[in-house]
Amino acid sequence: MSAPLLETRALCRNFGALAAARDIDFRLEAGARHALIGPNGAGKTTFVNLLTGVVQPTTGAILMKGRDITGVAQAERVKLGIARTFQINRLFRRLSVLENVYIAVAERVGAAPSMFRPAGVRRDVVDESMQLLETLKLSGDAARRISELPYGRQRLVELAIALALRPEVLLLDEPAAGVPSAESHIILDAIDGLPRDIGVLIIDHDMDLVFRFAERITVMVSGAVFATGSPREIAADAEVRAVYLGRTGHG
Amino acid sequence: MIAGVDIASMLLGGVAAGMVLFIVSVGLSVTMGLMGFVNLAHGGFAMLGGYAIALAMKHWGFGFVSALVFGFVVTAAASAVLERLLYARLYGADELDQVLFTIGLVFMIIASVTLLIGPENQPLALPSFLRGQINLGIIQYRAYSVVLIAIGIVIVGALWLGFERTRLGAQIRAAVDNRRMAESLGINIARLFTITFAFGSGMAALGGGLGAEFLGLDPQYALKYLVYFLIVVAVGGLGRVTGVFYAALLIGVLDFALKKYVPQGGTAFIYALTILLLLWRPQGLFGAKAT
Amino acid sequence: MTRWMIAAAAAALALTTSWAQAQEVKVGVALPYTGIGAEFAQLVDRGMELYLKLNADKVKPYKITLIKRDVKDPGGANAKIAVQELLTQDNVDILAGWIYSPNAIASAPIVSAGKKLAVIMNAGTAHITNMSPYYVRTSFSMWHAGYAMGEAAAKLLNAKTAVVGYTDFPPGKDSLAAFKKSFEAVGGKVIDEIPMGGAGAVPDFTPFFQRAKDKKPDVFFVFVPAGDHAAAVVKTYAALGMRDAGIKLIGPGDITQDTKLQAMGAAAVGLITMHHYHADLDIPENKRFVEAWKKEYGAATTPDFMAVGGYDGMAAIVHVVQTLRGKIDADKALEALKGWKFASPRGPISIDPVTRDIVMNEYLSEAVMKDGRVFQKVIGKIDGVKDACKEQKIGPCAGK
Amino acid sequence: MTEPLDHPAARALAERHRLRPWEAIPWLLALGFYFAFPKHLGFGTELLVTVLFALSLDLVLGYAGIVTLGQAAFFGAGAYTVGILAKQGIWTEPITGLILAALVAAAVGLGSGLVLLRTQGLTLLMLTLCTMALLEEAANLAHDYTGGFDGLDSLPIAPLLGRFEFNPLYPTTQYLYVLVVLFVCFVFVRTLVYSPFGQSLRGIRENMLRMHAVGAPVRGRLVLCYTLSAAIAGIAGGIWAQANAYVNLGTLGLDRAATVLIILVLGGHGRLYGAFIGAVAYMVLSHFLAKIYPTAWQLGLGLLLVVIALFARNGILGIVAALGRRPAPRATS
Repeated sequence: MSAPLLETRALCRNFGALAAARDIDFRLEAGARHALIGPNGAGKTTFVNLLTGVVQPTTGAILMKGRDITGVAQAERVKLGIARTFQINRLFRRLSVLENVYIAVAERVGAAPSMFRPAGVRRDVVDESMQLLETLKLSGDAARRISELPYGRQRLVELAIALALRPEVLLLDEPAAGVPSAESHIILDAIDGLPRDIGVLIIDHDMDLVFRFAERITVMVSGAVFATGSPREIAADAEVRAVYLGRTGHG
Repeated sequence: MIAGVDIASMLLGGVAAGMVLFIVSVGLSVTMGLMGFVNLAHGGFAMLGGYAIALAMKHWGFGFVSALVFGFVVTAAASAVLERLLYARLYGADELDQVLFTIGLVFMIIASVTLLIGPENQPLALPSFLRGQINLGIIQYRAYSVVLIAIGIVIVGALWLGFERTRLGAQIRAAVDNRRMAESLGINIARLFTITFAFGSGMAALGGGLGAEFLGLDPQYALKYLVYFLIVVAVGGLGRVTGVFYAALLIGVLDFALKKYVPQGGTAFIYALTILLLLWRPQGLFGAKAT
Repeated sequence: MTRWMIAAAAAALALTTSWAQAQEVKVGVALPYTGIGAEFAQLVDRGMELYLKLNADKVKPYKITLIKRDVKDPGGANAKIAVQELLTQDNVDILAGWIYSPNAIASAPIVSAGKKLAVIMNAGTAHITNMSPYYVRTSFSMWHAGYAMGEAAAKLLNAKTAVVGYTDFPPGKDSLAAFKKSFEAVGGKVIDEIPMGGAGAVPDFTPFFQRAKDKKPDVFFVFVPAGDHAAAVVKTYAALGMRDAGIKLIGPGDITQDTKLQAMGAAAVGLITMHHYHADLDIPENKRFVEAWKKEYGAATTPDFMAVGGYDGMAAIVHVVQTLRGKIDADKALEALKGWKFASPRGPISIDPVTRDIVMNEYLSEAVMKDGRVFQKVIGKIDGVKDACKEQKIGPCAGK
Repeated sequence: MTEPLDHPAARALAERHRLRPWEAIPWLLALGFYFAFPKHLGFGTELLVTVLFALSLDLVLGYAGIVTLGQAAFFGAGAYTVGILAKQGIWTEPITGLILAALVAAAVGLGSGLVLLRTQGLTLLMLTLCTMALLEEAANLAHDYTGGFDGLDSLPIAPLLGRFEFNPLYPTTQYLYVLVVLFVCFVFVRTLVYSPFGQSLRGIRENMLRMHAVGAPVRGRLVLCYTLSAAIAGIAGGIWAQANAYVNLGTLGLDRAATVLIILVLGGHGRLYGAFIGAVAYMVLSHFLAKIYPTAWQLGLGLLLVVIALFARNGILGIVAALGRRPAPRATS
């Protein structure tokens, strides 16, 4: 069997006395639709930060397709194909929607260091950005500043920026949080429409979304992996129900 | 041949200078930490307060202590009015707009004082019991420095108690650490800001008056020591009372020692020191770690 | 339409009246009216104005107009622009002012290019007058007091050792060099030299003075800019108990500037200074000068050496205007000033025809308490002192 | 489905770098000034140098969001490069002198940028300020080369192109020379900010965390931008030294760094022309108010700054932009 797309081995991270990640062994296969759930403070976002290189692990290793990337810098990991969205929108607020996506596309295709030609001359970058907005039904807002958009629309731009990087691994930190239910289907549709070979890890509290989306679920509690299995196995796991599902209920 | 007496005199002088830095800077640190407001007019309040104290003693027959109280109250009240009328409009604005506003305010303060009172230094005559020397057993030393150290210790103690043991202090600490959380706990942020701002300006006024013996008092005061105050705040960490205290003492003593033993370096040392400290601990020696 | 007519009428009127009326001489004044030098600018400015007011008769039949321009700071750049504009826009006939040496240094090429007489009324770095042939100085050079003091310290005060503390900028270094040169020439020894911060802001002098105290010299010679620096020096000297330790504080008169002296109070008593002027000088011209000053600007105010620099400078300008009959040519003006003599409040002064710098008396004074105020008692006097730096061609004073 | 480039947003992005007719106005005004006010060219030259200096700051502060109080370090580095080379008789040719000034300033920018640009906010502000202050102190101590507090005066600057002398009293050559250099630098900066690189700088300004997450080498970009800005500031300093035939410690001082910051914020940062508007507004006011009310001009200036900060937001050009844009719903943060 070939190496998984992304893998962690005995990953630990301490913040002072607090262990935010404890001995995490985790595998994300190519083409996976994987969900990560757990109560608030379970360490889910820290885990994403470890995977993307925002935070360095105290001990343990991260491997991508069998290659150790534990010490690889954040920007390099993006180039290797790891992209993420943020739990709270992190957008270029005073720039237009199109510019937001343009920046990401330009980084991916290597246009960003170009200093002496106008940005608009890179038609390929502009075209691709517009097409991406089109698929997310954002093209109507392309000229508007982020700060003028309602929060739900901003969430879509979060996703658009991550997709613009054409990742192999996509880490979605509560992608639908704050999105009105009338619009959340756009996000789900977009995720459904991703190329099959991308490995997707989604973190969410919305159990409807998780169970609709995920083919595999990992439950984290207090910085450690509590259980991993198919949605059916997780739903049937009495202990999981006790520590998590039973307590928070659906939604 | 550095004798114990030398070290004692160096420490006394440095700590006294540090106390002045602390008393002026603490308000700046708390307003910047609490409100995220870059208040470059802070030195202006120190200067205004110093003037109020000096004029009260010279023309209106106040004693030293009552003049200090007067300066504190007047400056705190004036700054509270400014805070409500003007500063409050810029909370949450671009920090560069805040810089522009407070620099403009400093210019106006300097120009007004120059026009109304004159460009010259305001002498602030200490009462006779604070002049001259005092015998500390091992060493004869400048009486005022010793008194200043005592005052500084009392102030830092009172501030510490105020911050740690009162409801208001707890609210301020909560708001420095997490403003949104504090708001959701029902703390009246606007009122807290006004009180803190006024109090910080009042402290600056005290510092202006108490420090006049060392730093003088003239319209340019508002700008010429600002860099020192900012250094103390940056090194101490935003919104940290104890941080500012230790930073002020550290800067005060090191500055004193370096000037005494290596005067040829001019002021370079203090800048070099600040650079090293901030590269080592970017959030300040006592600031919260960046997450 | 009407505006045009008024303008034309005014122009015509100006033409005819200038014909009939007095010849106007425009004097461009470059002083730091704002910023840290504002206080000094006011003193020089008042000195000039007072001379014009008291000597209105001597100006006639000519008319002297002062065009004042703020040079803002000691940085040089603003002074340069101010002088350039005074020359090219206002077409002044004579330039005057300069509190700070760097401003005079920065202005020198403009003054040379503009070919106008330029009267320096304060800036004291010795070699400035070498920098433009049109500079004439009515104030002082740091070497006047510093050099005289070195000799006096050894001979009159019987000092064997000295520590020098100075503000770390050109006049301070000049002062150090001058004092050291003459003090060591007559057998004294400078055992420590302490640069005490820049001129821009008054430092806390305690660490520097602590260092000086530890060295236990006979005298502690201090040069700092007059004003707030000086006030802080005297305060620190008293507070550190250096007098009780037997160390005499001496220096040029900057440390006992008249405007600050009374505020220093008892702390100033015992200071020994060498200078060309203080308000307590017992000279008839000075009595009249001080009296007129207090009448004009208030009893609580006092003139000082800066005010006298402005006053004497204006006297020199009036002399030039009279000698040249209101038609100012720079070279003729220089000729008129070379060797010019004047009975100044500071005693007899003249302009050295070779160096264009001032020649004057230096007074050794001690601050004492008299009638409840600090009084500067003259305890020694040296007549006709020249700038020793240029006399002995030391360093940059040697010229090119 | 429409072709992407037909979308107005795409067209706006594709065409935003095109020159607009009004962009000729500042240059026409600057030329007009030359003919209309031949007696004010000293002031005019200082004004143009200030615009150039403010432009260099706009690149780091307005576009990359680096709030610095140490920009005069590079101005001074350029000025002293020209000054020392000329005074020692090593190099007096003005145009190549400017290139050397730019290189030295860029080296200072690169060195300090590599060390300092890992920090942000107040810490970065204080670090840039202290670095500048250290340089100033170093220049003061290296008296033999820099002239210390006196500075270096009467610099022998060779005639421009071998023909045009720099006359200290009637600085016509200086004015036109500075104008041309400003134009060249402006074209450079303008090209830069409309390029993909400039776009990524805006991204860093708006959200550094996100730029990391899209794989941008943020530090490298910042250091590069800082270095380029330092080079332009160095040119400003170098040309200032040439135009005045003079350098002193003031070129490295906090006054200069703070003034240029005020000027840029007053005019409007991140807008290219803010440097022009701010410099003109500030310098004309301080120059002429100072003439009329030598002791009170500071009051008027302070009042202007306060009013602009309170009511304009993002400077004078902020007002213009706000008037130009249709009223948008106020964003809640």
